[in-house]
Formats: sequence, structure tokens, C-alpha cells
Amino acid sequence: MANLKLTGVAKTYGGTVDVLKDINLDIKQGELIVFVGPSGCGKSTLLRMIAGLEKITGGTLEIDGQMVNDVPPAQRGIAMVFQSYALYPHMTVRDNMSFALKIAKKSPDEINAAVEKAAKMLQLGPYLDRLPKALSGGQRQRVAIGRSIVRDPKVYLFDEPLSNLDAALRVATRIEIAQLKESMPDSTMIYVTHDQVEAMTLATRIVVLANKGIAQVGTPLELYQTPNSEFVAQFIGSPAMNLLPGEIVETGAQTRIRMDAGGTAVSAVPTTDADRGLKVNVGVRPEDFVGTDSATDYIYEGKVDITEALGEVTLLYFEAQREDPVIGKLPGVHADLRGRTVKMTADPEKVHLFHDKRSLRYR
Amino acid sequence: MANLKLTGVAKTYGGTVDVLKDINLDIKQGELIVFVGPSGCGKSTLLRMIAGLEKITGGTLEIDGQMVNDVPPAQRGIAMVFQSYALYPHMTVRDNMSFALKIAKKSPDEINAAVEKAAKMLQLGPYLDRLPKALSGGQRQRVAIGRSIVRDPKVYLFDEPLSNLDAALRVATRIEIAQLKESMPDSTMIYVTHDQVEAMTLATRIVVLANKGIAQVGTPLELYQTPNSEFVAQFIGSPAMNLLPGEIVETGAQTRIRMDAGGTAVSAVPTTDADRGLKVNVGVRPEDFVGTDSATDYIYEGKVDITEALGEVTLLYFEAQREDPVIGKLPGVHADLRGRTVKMTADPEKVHLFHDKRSLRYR
Amino acid sequence: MSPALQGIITIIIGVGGCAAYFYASNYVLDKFVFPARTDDHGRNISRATMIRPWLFLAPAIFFLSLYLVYPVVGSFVRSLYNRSGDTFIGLGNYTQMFSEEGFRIAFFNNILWVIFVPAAATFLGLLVAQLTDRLKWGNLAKSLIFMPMAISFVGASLIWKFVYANNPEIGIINAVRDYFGMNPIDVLQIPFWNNFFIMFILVWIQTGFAMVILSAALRGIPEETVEAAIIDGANPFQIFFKIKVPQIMGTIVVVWTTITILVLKVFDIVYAMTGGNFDTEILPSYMMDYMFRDDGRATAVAFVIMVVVTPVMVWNIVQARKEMN
Amino acid sequence: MDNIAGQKSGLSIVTNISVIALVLIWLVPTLGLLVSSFRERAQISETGWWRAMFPVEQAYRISPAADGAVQEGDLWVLSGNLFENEEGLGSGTVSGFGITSRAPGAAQPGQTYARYEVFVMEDGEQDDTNLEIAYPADGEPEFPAADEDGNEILTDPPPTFERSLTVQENGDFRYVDADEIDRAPSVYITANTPPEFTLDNYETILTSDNMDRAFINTLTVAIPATIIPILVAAFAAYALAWMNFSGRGLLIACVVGLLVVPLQIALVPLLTLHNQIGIGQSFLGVWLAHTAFGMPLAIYLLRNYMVGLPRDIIECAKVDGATDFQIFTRIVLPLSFPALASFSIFQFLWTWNDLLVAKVFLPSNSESWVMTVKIADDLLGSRGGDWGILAAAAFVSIAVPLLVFFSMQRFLVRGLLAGSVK
Amino acid sequence: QDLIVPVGEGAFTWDSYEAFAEEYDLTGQRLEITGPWTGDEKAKVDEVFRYFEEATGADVNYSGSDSFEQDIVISARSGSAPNLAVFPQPGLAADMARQGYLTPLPEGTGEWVAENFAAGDSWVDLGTYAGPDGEEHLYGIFYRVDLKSLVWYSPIAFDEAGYDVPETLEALKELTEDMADDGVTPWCIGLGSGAATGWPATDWVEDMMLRTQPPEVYDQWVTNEIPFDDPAVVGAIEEFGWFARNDDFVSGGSEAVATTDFRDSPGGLFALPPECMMHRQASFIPAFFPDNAEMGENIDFFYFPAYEEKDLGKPVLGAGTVFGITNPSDAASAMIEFLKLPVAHELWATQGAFLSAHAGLNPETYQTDTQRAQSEIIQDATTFRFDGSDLMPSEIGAGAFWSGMIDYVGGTDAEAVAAGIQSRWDGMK
Ligand SMILES: Nc1ncnc2c1ncn2[C@@H]1O[C@H](COP(=O)(O)OP(=O)(O)OP(=O)(O)O)[C@@H](O)[C@H]1O
Ligand SMILES: Nc1ncnc2c1ncn2[C@@H]1O[C@H](COP(=O)(O)OP(=O)(O)OP(=O)(O)O)[C@@H](O)[C@H]1O
Ligand SMILES: [Mg+2]
Ligand SMILES: [Mg+2]
Repeated sequence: MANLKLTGVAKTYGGTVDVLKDINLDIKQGELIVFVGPSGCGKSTLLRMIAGLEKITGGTLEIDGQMVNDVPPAQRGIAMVFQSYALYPHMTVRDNMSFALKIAKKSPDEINAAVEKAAKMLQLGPYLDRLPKALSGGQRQRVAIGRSIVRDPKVYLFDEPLSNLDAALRVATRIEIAQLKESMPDSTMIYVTHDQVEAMTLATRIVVLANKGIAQVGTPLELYQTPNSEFVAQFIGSPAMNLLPGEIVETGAQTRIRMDAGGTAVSAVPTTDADRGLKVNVGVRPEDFVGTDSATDYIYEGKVDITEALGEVTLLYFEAQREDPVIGKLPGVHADLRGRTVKMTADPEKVHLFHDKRSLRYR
Repeated sequence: MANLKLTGVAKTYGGTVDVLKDINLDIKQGELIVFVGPSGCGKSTLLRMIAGLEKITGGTLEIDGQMVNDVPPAQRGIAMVFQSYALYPHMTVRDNMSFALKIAKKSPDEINAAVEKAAKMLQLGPYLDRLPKALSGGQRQRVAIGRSIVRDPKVYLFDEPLSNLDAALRVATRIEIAQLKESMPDSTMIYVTHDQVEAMTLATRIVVLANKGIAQVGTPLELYQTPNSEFVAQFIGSPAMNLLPGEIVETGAQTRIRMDAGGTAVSAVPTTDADRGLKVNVGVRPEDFVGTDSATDYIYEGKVDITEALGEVTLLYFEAQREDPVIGKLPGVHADLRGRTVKMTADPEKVHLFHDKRSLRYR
Repeated sequence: MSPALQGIITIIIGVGGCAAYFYASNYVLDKFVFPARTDDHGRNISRATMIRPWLFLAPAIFFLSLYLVYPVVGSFVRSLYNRSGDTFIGLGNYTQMFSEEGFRIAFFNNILWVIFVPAAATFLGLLVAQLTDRLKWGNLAKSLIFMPMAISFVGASLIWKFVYANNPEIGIINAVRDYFGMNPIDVLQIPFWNNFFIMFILVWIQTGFAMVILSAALRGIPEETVEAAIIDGANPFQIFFKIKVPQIMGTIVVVWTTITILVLKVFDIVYAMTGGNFDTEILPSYMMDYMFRDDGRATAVAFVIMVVVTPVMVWNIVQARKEMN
Repeated sequence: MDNIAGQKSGLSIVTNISVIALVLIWLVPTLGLLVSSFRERAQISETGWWRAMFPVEQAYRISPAADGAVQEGDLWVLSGNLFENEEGLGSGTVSGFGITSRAPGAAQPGQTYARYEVFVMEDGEQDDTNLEIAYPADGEPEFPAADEDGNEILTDPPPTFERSLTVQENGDFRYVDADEIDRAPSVYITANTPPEFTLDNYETILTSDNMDRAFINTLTVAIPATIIPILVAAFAAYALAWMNFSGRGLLIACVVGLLVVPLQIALVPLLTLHNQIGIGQSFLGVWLAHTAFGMPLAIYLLRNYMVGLPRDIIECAKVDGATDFQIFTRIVLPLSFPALASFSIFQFLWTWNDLLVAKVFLPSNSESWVMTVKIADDLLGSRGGDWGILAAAAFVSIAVPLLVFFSMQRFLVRGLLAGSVK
Repeated sequence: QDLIVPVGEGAFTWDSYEAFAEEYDLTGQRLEITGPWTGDEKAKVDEVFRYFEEATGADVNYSGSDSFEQDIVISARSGSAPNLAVFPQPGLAADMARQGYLTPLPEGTGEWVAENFAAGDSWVDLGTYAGPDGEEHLYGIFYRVDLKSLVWYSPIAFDEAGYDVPETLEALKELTEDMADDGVTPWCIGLGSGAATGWPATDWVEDMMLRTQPPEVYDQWVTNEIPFDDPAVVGAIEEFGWFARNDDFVSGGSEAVATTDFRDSPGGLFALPPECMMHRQASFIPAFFPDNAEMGENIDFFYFPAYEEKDLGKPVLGAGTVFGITNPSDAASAMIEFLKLPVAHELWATQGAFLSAHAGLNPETYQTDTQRAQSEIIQDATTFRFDGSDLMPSEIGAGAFWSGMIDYVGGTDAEAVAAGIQSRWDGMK
């Protein structure tokens, strides 16, 4: 039901501390936009500005074509889950959840039904009559989520709604949110998270915030597959993409790079003659590394310092004492690799090239 | 420097609400124990009891062989990161971090060095002179972590220390914690988390709490590979293990099960003749599913309702309208599978069998 | 109509009326004056937002301006006239006053009061609030400490006569001195220090006030911060002074201010204890000496009192600014 | 947090002791008043209240009727028992006696105490003076060599007997006089008085005319004068704490400034105003006056409390669609309960104990008297020095405020905000 | 409730009352009176007013207040004054008259007072003040006077110790010294009185003024024609100091003088052993005697004597309460008429603790001999002077003078004190 348009939005605290600058963003009705970005980059601030809780110090925010910079939160038709939960401490869980509906003068039956449904979904049934102080951290967070679910707003704003839930519940709630979204294809959602999986699975588009501005906007797969900068490349995907320095030696539809540390990489990123000799960073995601025995056609060779077995996969850390170690991710359990030297390469399609922090693909 | 021994520890709120019962646990010096469990199962409570912030209402807690039920928190030699951060709101970040050291009458140089080091590690440098209220959620959490790192306690207690950090920082901090642990092999750490990866990578042993007690204790791989109950099986690993009903038709070193929904599963779990005809749940992790074309040797056949592309892998949801859908996880991108019917099977080594919620392997 | 019935009706009308006023005026504002549904949606809403605070404030402003501002302005004008109120003498009352020794003594004493009483009462109140916080009989103790608050100033002065009286058969201080064979002294006549004996009466009364407010504030401190400090190894003193007190600083300012203001108003105690003699006069009692006799002078003193409170005002505004950011 | 392990008992002992000490310091003066409220005026000024619990030796003057006097030789003799017909004379055991008020207990029971006229040498001149002397009842007086001024007592002329008194422990006495006993002589005894307490003071106060009326009037004044300002102030406080508008800082400053306005300068203009608009001296006038005079402090205290509420919660309610009115009534008001409770306690106390406003704004007839006026003007006026009444009055008027305090105290609860935010 | 004495019975002057009753019919009118009498005294005066109600049918509502001085100013200024006010000090009445809050009494009242009151002219003078226009009118009529020049003592104690009642001030001083020599404390002096602390000392000084200076000087002092720090005044203050500033002469030592409450002070006479032998205080003080006080037995009074040597006769200091009209009405005027009736005075006299200057009052109606004896002292007086501090502007007489005396008792020298008071007085001009 709502399109949002941010034009040149900026936020300055106390006249001096710039937090956000020149944010331009078009959010279409029915989208689920996920904001990601390093801690402290201004995700919550942006969300709060959209909610109307924080003055917009520059630019305009339009909802459905109407400038709402000065419209109070209540009239923007939004629901919000706060990062700090912000439960009403003097109300029981049930009252917390039904507060907005009561305000909206919904009938008791309607309220009850909505609350019961949300409670069931979030497994809050047994706690409906407790006060927030008698709940665990995760339970509090679920109440906060439930509170926004029971309403039926034009725009949902979620600030890290799942960060305190356990894995099972997180998956369940995530799916619930996805279904909620699906069942209301018209409602717009904006979602802040730190969780890669959440961002990747939920988002229609992901907005990566960094350096007071937007680093890239795109669908999850776009961001994953074709990051336009080293920052985004490293930010999306966990563990982060490995960046290894090299020099372009062959150009064309495929590019060949001689790695500074030895070995050669081949990338499907097309280059022109002019690029020959360019110093680039070769980006390979840990999960894209595959072992190789080739004497030259390897992108990286190193001794496995640490292995982390996650069950389904094993992480291999090379040069773990470096600030950003090189990491490989192999399916299955490979504790035996520790201390061994291995060579790794990757499918050219999955080899990214960055120059001057920007992707060569996008220059 | 510290062994912990919990014997029959229990917690009751207000004489009636049982939260924890009969917790028995031996924690060796130098271990890093991770508590996991569903939200509200009492992880924080157990941690607080170990810290001494919550009276132990039953059983005993020993640190280094000494009963410490009644020893005040300050004398237990612990540091704790609170789930709610608990920053001192009136102190700057620097003062927050140096408070404990000042209390301990450390020299200013020493304090400064410790604070600077922790700040650098947690990327808090620019915020050292801000008050907590001018920090973002993640920044606050980092301060809380920093505060415990600057001290040098016998036992570290962390209550979901990373839940508000972004992926990169989370990996970085996780590795820092791992290295911190490594650099102080003698210090004992207890760590509560919801994050599978954290649990799997950090833990020496994982304690799964459920139903007011301990469901299973073991190294991460033990729990992943040989869960002793359906609960643990589903709790460890994300998405959760699929459980599919069937009946044992062949026993021996390998077991063959006829699936109720059609198809046959083979498991490496040995069974005896007596088990023939037993109704079991066949457990297969999503990541262990592999596609098959065999007409009979498949464990599951279904229509892909939803696909979630995470970049490196794709999640396939079958029967998504069920409360716990069957999930498969295939490497790579497979958006094209949506709506198609596929058959899947798994390596017998990775097929678990459960009867009466317990693993057949452990009966 | 019996006054009791009248009172009940007033409560209903007053409370209901207030509630109705606030509700109705908000309703009218939103629905009729600046309805949000018309074309200039945004403008109307922001106009309504500008007006709404004043709806909330209106009754209070009405009372404040009619009952306080209006007399204050009137009095200020009056203070510029001579004693009979017929000749304008500018600041004559002020200049003359400051040239008089009696006034200077009162002024000096008042400074003493303003410093000592709020400090002592707040400190003791804080101490009691903290000490009784986790005591089993804490509520009883608090009630006992609070009791003087409930005693009228006259009653309180009487109580302290039983302490200070120089007859050892009445005053307990002199009874003790007498027991040790010392001569009775009249503590109310010891130059300079007698002020403190009188001030202590107000401290005795006001500690209960400070205690009640501060103990509510102490209870509002997030427990986790205290727990964190406990784990950090802070001892109870450090927790109190370094964790708790700074967190309730705002409330301490409030309590301090309130007591300061009270100090600037209370004359009953001085009146009842010494009648302002033995150099114990303070500004309020000095003002009462002139009240209804020389209104020019009395109102001038009132304004001096208001000026004395300026630093406290400034302090409060600074504090309020800090909180708002 | 009550749950913290191993809290040191040593500390708790110190805490207990210091609280006990503080409470004692706070209590002792009040205790004095309480004890005094059960004593008579005369006792209060005679012995310290701390001795009221113990028997004290007290002197009495007794004037036994002269009727039974008989002449024995030159002397007239009156005998009988001192405790007959006399009431309230302590334990009924004489611990000492005398014949002058200066020394009412000079002699022991069983002795005879006599006055002689003796001649002394003073500055070389002969002079006569009185000498009192005690000796065993069956013995004879022995005169000292010199009187208390050090003058030599002459044996010639010999001392002349004037009168003597013999008293036994049980009160039997024998009074001998050289002159005819024509009017009741004054004799003095000392006896132990048991502690004596009386409810008279309370009776005086509680049974005095119109006291019930005054009580009801006081409540009538105090209750609306407590509730209305809180309500009005709470709205204003909310606006000043959580609403954005220009002039807010200035308004806060004004409120703080108005805190200090002395009531006295407002009385005359306001009463004039009330007279002009027809309210005159009435309960309505008092309510309005109290409301206004309590307003600055109410706004000040409440605003400061409200400012401290977590911002997120209020913002959340805004997002939930609540209007300011709803945020105020549903969120802020319930969360401000401790502040509301404390202020209502104080406002109630002030209105309850107020004398000035009630006197000025209420009619002066006795139907409209509140307790303070009743006590100050009616009970104490002619009894200003009657500390017993004053003390009892103080305790009578303290009862209701204390009740209010006790009942409100549970609203000053711990951790109202707990669990709301991370 | 019955009247205390049925109309027509007893030794009361009923004729004029009956004539009065004939003349006035104010049925339905309401008369508001405020004054300083509270408690017992209010009860007594209420009884008197009931006769007025009986006679006129009006409804009298008297209310008393301990802080009358402040209340009347507030109510007068805010326009809610009662019909009549009873001023405890002429000074306050004069202040209010000047500000226009009082209405002059009906024509001819002055003449009537001059004729019918003992020493009538002086009562007229005391009730005559300048109005707002500066013109002098009679604004007040006196009802109930106090006699101040009294010394209270215990005849039994005097008897036992062999002391005699002194006839001259010289003898009184000698007696004081004798007593001190004998080891007994001669005087109980208490100046405490809450906010009014210090006033008992002003009575002492006034008595001393009358005993050291001719009455004319006293009058000049009261009107500030001679400055407060005139040697004559300083001398009188020092005479008071002779008594009060000597630790041996006053109970508790001179330090106690300033803080002992005047209401507790006479208690020393009744203590066993006595804490003092004498107490100088006005005729109202028996109200504060303990229950066991028996007039003529353990308590009695004598005239505070004058210096024989100075030959100033027998000066007497007194005070009284004065009725003024603050809000004219028929009933108010009628009340003034009523107060002219002897019976209005007799009816309180018969309830005790009342003296009157009304010459037509039948002495038989006094309740006690004491009252009669006191009224005789008034009669015998060669000089009668009204309490000076009550005549001074209230700022001085009820302010600076009081606190000055406390300073003096506390050790400040008399001249400095007097100069201080004078400068305050100067400040008012
Ligand atoms: N004061 C209390 N009274 C009653 N029950 C309480 C109280 N405090 C906590 N609980 C309950 O105790 C249980 C354990 O709480 P705890 O905070 O230990 O959970 P947790 O495992 O840390 O959960 P989370 O992962 O969500 O933080 C919860 O179900 C909670 O509702
Ligand atoms: N009142 C303030 N004054 C100054 N700076 C502030 C204030 N509030 C927040 N900031 C800063 O603004 C930046 C953005 O904060 P915000 O809460 O939006 O971050 P975030 O992206 O939500 O981070 P996180 O993921 O850690 O929650 C942070 O660097 C923070 O320090
Ligand atoms: Mg945030
Ligand atoms: Mg927890």
C-alpha cells in the first residue's frame, strides 16, 4: 500500500556529527527492503527517520508521493520493532500486544484473535499474562515482534528483530515473516539485520549502508554474485570474501591474473587491453575455493593454521595471525587438513576483480 | 585457573516457578563451554547463578573444589558480559571499560594500555569519550565485551555477546575471543549464544539445555554427528534436521527403513533383530540430502514450495505450509527447482534413527 | 450542602472536568480545527502539533499566571514604592535595605541556610534511602524518619524545645550536660552556631522528603548496572558513590532544589524558636517582620529571595537541557 | 538483586546499626513530644519527659485543717495523718518533710524538725535569726556553734522554740507551735510519685466542640487540593517533558522561578480577586488557592520524573498510533506512579498542616474551621503555654498524614521500569 | 442554652440594657466580629454577645485568632473585613485608620467616653487617630483593660522566709538583694513568646519609664518626640537590666530570661522549692498559673511600687483592647452602643479575669476580690499610662522594641540597643 521515496536524506546530530548523508532510495510497495551495514553506520537512525521518530535534517521522505518529513509517527501508518524492544513495562504481554489495537478501537474479539494468533506463532502462549520483567531476553524480543505483527500497518519497520532468538525459533520466525510478507503482498517492510541468512532469504532488495551513505542496492543474489565494491563483497557473505593481490596479465572475455604470492587466477570478468598490468585484488569467497594440485593454476597456496568444523562444512584459516586471514570453506569435516599446505583455485565465474576498491565489472 | 563443578544445581523463582532442575556439569580449567537451548530455557539464569548474581536454590557450585554457593560475585574471580549490556550510563566508554581496573587500583598506565588494546580490538577507538546513550546497539555491545576483556578474570561469562554485531565484526570478534581463549589456555569461559556457528566454532564442549535440564553435553562435532535425542538433533544445525517417519524393515550393521511416505532409507546405525518393525523417525540434515533419480532408494520425495537462495547454497522447502517443513540444502543457486518434484536421499553414515525421541544409537 | 459532599462533588467535577477538558480539547483540535484528513494534511498536522502542548499546559498556565505571576508582578511594582505605597522611589527600598545591618545578617544567615540545609537533608535522605533499601524493617525505618514531615512546623518547634530548652528539666541536651555536671547552656544563644541548631530542625523535617524521592529514584536504577559493578569488584561504597549516585544525579538536583526553595520560604521555625533574635533572622522571617507593615520593604525582600534562587534555577535549566539531548 | 550470593552479614549488621542510630536520633525528639502529650502541663515543666517513666521524688505542700489543735502547756499541738483527705500524694510513703517551701524535704521521717529563734553575733552586734534543725523525734535538738553564714550562735539568750513538726513514714504527724494554731499550717513532705500519665490532653482535643466538624473540613480541603493540582500538573509536566514546542526551556525556567514565590505576597491580591469574582471566602477558594500554590512544585517534580522515562517506550507508543493524550494516560501516567504517589503525599501533608491559606481563604466562622485553625486559635489561644495540649494536638493531626504515607508507600515501588528495554 | 445571668437578676445594671433592647430591633442582621480572644476568653465574650443578640435579635459571630494582627490586615485589604474588629493594640488600629480601613465612631461617642470612663479623656485620646485624610476622629472604644504594674508572689513563701511586701521601689530592690543573699532567687522573668518574643520586657521598661521619668517624658517617648536613645529611655532600660541582667536575681540566670516562655515563667513561683519569689506581669497572667494556684494562699500580687525618692506618685501601666468598625452596619453601630452599657462590662467581669475602665460598672459584679483589688489600683493611680509599645507603630512596638530587648538581655549595652531601635523608627519617616 505504500511507496517510499527518500531523496537526499541526511542526519546530523547536534549540528556536527554527520551520521547519514544524501540517502536516495525508492522503495516500491510490497518490497521487503533489508538494511545491512557495519555496526554504527546509521541503520537504526535511518529506520527511525522513516518512522518519524528522528527529525530528518536534510532531504525529503515521501510516502505515497506525499512529503511526510513533518508528519508525526502515528499518522504514517507504520509499525516498528525496536532494537531495544521498548516494551511497556507496566503491561502484561497480552496488553503490550493489544495496545495498538485498543488505541485503534478494534473490537475485543478482533483484538483477541490477533493476539492469540501472534502468540501462537511466537510461542508466547504461556507468558501472555506475565509482565516483561519476568521474561527472558528472547521472550521479550518475541513480544516486541508480536506487537507489530498484530497490527496491520502500511509499512513494517524491524530493527534487528531476531537477534536474541535461538536458531530454531529464528528460522521459524524468519519463515513466518516471509509468509506474512507473502500473505500481504502489498505491505512494505523495512528490516535491519546483521544476519546474512536473514538478509539473503528475506530481502527483495538489500541496501548496504556504509560510510554515511549507500554502498549498493540490489537483490540478494546481485549483491552476492556481483558486488560493486570490495566493501560490499566482503560485507555480504560469511566468512567474508578473500581478497588477494595480483596483476592482470591477460585480458579479454576472460582475464588472467598473476598472483603476487604466486599462482595464477582466471576470472570471467571481461577486461580490455588497457587493463593489462593493472594491479588488482582478486576476490574469491571461501565457499568458492576448491582444492587443486595444479602447479600454476592455483589462486592461493598456504598452510592451514586453524580448522573450524561446523559439521556440514569446515573452515580453513590460512595465515590466521594476519588481521584478515584467508579463509576457505570446504563441505564436510576436514580436521586432518590442519597444518598442511594446500593449493586452492576457483571457477572463473566466481572470481571477482577489484581495482581501487571498485569491481572491475562495474567501472 | 579454575575448574567448575555444578552438582544438582536448581533454580526456583518465588518458591514455585521451576526454571532449572538438577544440573550436573563438570567444567575443566581452560574449557570454553557454550550453553545453547531454546529461548527462556534458563541459560542466562544458569550463568547468573555461576556469577553469584542469583542465589542457587538447590545443589552446589564448586570453583576449584571449593563450594562457592555463598561466595559473593566479586570474590569468584569472574567477568561477565550481560545480555542487556548493563553499561554504566553516566560513564564514558573509556570509564566504563576502566572501572573495574580502577576499583582494583591498577596503575593509570596499565589501565590505559588495557583499555586501548581492547578498544582497538573492538574498533571502539573513536567512541572512547562518548556516553553509552550516543552509541548504536552494536557499539554498546562491543563496549560491554571490552569491559570484560580488560580485566583478567579466572572465569569469563558471556551472555550472547555477539548478537547485535554485524557479520564481519561478529566473525572478527568471534576469532578474537577464540584467540583470547587460546592466549590464555588456563582461563575458563562460559558462553551463551544462539548462533550455531559461534557455538560450533568456539566451544570445547556444548551444553544443550532444555526442559529445565541438560539435554546433552559434548563437543560440537559429537552433537552434530551423534545427537542423542531428536531435540538435540533438531536444535544443533540450521536449518534443523528433518525427521521423517518410517518402519525398520532390515536390521544389522546397516539398517533399512521403509518410509511411511514411500521410499526407503538406509542408515549406518546398527540395529538388532528385535528392532524389526519398529516405528522410527529417520533424521536427515538438510545439507546431507542429495538429489537422486532412483525409483525406490530415496528417502523423501516432494514438491519444492519455496527456494531460498543464500548465494553459496540454496534452501529447498517442501510442504512449506506444515509447521516444520522438510528442508533440503543444496550447494549453489537452484532457483529453477521451485515447483518441481524432486527425490532425495543421503549417505547412510548421515542418516540418524530416532525412536521415542531418543537416538537408536544410544539406547 | 455539607462541605464534605461539596468536596466529593468537587473532586468528581475537578478530576472529571480536567480529564474531559484534555480529552475534548484534543479531540476538537484533531477533528475540527485541524482535521488530518483534508487536503493540507501535513500542514494541519504540524499546526496541531504546535498547538497541542499548549492545550496540555493551559490549565497549569492559568493557575500559575493568575495565582503566582500576577501577584509577583504586582509585588514587584509595589516594591518600587515607599512604605505607604504612594510615592515611587525606584530601587530605594533595595538600597536602603542593603545598608542595614539587620538585613545583612539575615542575608548572611540565609546563605548559610541555603547551603547547609539542602546539603544535609539531601545527604541524610540519600543515606537513609540507601541503607534502608534492602533492610527487612526498612519500611518501618523509613516511616519513622518520614514522620517529622507530617508534623506541622509549630509541632516541630515544640518538639525541639524539648531538646534545646536550657532548663535541664525540660531540654534533653542540658539534661545530659547536667548529668555530666556541666552548666546548662542555651544553644539558641550561642552566636553563629545557634543558626545550625535551628537549621537542624529543618534538616530533621526534610530528610524524610529527600528520602522518599531518592529512594524511588534509587529503585529506578537498572539493576544490571549494579550487578555489573558487583562483578567488577566494587565494594558497597563504590557502588553507591560511583554507580548509583551519578545515575540519580538528576533526582538529587530536584531534591536539592526543592529543599532550597523551601528554605527560602520557611520562617515559622525561626519565629517559633527565637523569633529572629540572637542574630538568627533569615530573609523569610525578616520579610515577615515587614509584611503588612511596610509592604514596599517586604516585597523588596521577596525579590531578593527570588534572586537568591537564581543560581539554582540556572543549574536546573542546564540539567534539563542535558536531559533533553 | 536480592538474590545475590554471599552478601556479607557484617555489612548488614553495620547497616542495621547505623539505621537504628539514625532512627533513634530522628525518633527521640518526637518521643519526647509523645510522652509529653500524656502528661499534664505542670509535670512537663517540672521533670524531663525522659523521667516520666520512672517514679520521681516530688514535694507537696499540705495544709492540715487547724480544727483538731489542742493546747498542751504553753504549746499548741495539731496531730493526725497527712494523707487523710488528700489525694494524689504519691505513694503514700513519706520520704522527707519540712516546714519551709525552701527545704521541703529537709528532715527524715521519724525525725522532728523544729524552728528556733536564735541569737547570733553578726558584725559584733547581737541579732536574732531563725534556725531550723532536725533531730530524732525522741531526742533533743543540738544547736550548732555557728549558723550558715558563719555567725556564732549565742547560748545566751537561749534559742526560743517557735514550731516543730514530726512526721512518720506513714504520714502521721505532730505539729507543735508556740502560738495558737488558728489557721491551717503549711507543712511539706516529699514522696515518690509513680509515673503518671493522663489522656486528658487528648480528651480535651478530641472532645472539644466542633472537632469532628474541623476534621471533616480538613479532609474536605485536603483531598481535592491534593488531587486536582496533581492532575493539572501531570499534563503540564508531560508537555514540558515530552512534547516539542518553542518556549519550552523558558517555561521550565519560569516554573522553577515560581517555586520560590512567597505565599504571603499573593494572599491579599488573590483574596481580593476571589471577592470580586464572587467566590469570596469559601472552600472553592481554598481549593483553587492550594491548587495554584502547589502547582510549581508539582510540575517541577513530575516533569523531572517523566523526563527519565525511557524514550523508546514513548516513541513506541507514538508509532503504535497513540495520541499524546493516550500516551499520557496509558503509558506515562502509570509509569509515573512513584512520582505521583510521592507528590500526593507531600501535597496532602502541606494542605493538611496548612494554617495560613485556610485562614485567609476560608470564612472565619467556626463551622468552616479546619483542624489547624481549630487547634491554633481555639485550643491553644488561651493555653499557649500548655505544651501537653500542643503535643497531643501535634499527634492528633499527624495521624491521618501518616496513614496516607503508609498507604501510599507501596506505590513507591521498585523497578517499575524493569524489563522494558534491553 | 441559658444566659449566664437571667436578665433582671443580680447586681447588674439592667435598666439601661432594657432601654437598649427597646430601642434596637436588628432581627435577621448578622454581625461579624474578629478579635484576639480565643479559647476561654472567646467563650466568655460570646456569653456577653448573647445578651446583645437577645436584645436586638441580630446574629453575632465572633471569631478569635491567635494571629489576629495579620489576619485583620489581610481581610481588610482584600475587602472581606468583618464588621467590627477588636484590636489588642491601639497602634495597629491607628495604622488601619490611617489607611482608611476604619470608620469613625458615631458623633458624641467621644464625649460619652470622656464622661463615663475613669480617666475618660485619656481613653478618648487612645482611641483617636488620624484618618486617611489626616483628620483626627475617634475610631475606637475600649472594652476590657489589663493592669500591668503588678508583682505576683507567694504569701506563704514570703511568710516562711519572713519577707515583707515592699512599698517602694527602693525597698523592692533591697528585698531583691536580700533574697539573693539568702540564696533564693528573687525573680522569674520570661520573655519568650514565639514570634512575639521580647514583649514582656517592654512592659518592664515602660513601668521603669513611669518610675524614673515624669509622665510627659513617657508620652514624648511613645510618640518619639524624644528619641529612643534619649538618656531617659536608656536609663529605664538599664533599670530593667538591674533586675534581668543579674544572674543571681533571675531564675535560670540571665541567659534563660530571653528564651523562657512568659507563660511558663510564673510556674517558678509554685515550684517546691520555689524557683523564684516574685514575678512581674499583667493581670491576665493567672490564666497561666498551674491548677494548684490559690489566690491569697500560695499566690497574690502587689503593686509594682515606685521610687519614693523620685516622688512621681503611683504610676500605673495598663493596656486594653479597643473595638473599631471595619465594615459599618446598623448592627455594628448598635454594638458600639451596647458596649457603652455598664452591663456589657459587668457580664464579663462576673465571669472573671476582666477589668474595665467603665465608671458605671458595679464593682459587686466582679467575680473575685482580686479583680476588685486590681480595679482599686487603677482607681488609686496618680498616673495611668497605656502600654507604650502598643501605642508605638507596630513595627517598633511589636518588632524592633521586642528584639531590641532580647539583644539587651543578651548583653548588648542599652545605648546601642536604643540607638538601633531609633534608627528603625527613623527609617519609617
Ligand atoms: N523473576 C522471574 N520470575 C519468574 N520467572 C522468571 C523470572 N525471571 C525469569 N523467569 C523465567 O525463567 C526462565 C529462564 O529465563 P532466562 O533469562 O534464564 O532464559 P534464557 O535461557 O537466558 O533465554 P534467552 O535466550 O531468551 O535469553 C524464563 O522462562 C523466564 O520467563
Ligand atoms: N545522540 C547521538 N549523538 C551523537 N551520535 C549519535 C547519537 N546517537 C547515535 N549516534 C551515532 O550515530 C551512529 C548511527 O547509530 P545507529 O544506532 O543508527 O547505528 P546502527 O547502524 O543501528 O548500529 P547497530 O547495528 O550497532 O545498531 C553511531 O555511530 C552512533 O554512535
Ligand atoms: Mg541499530
Ligand atoms: Mg538470556
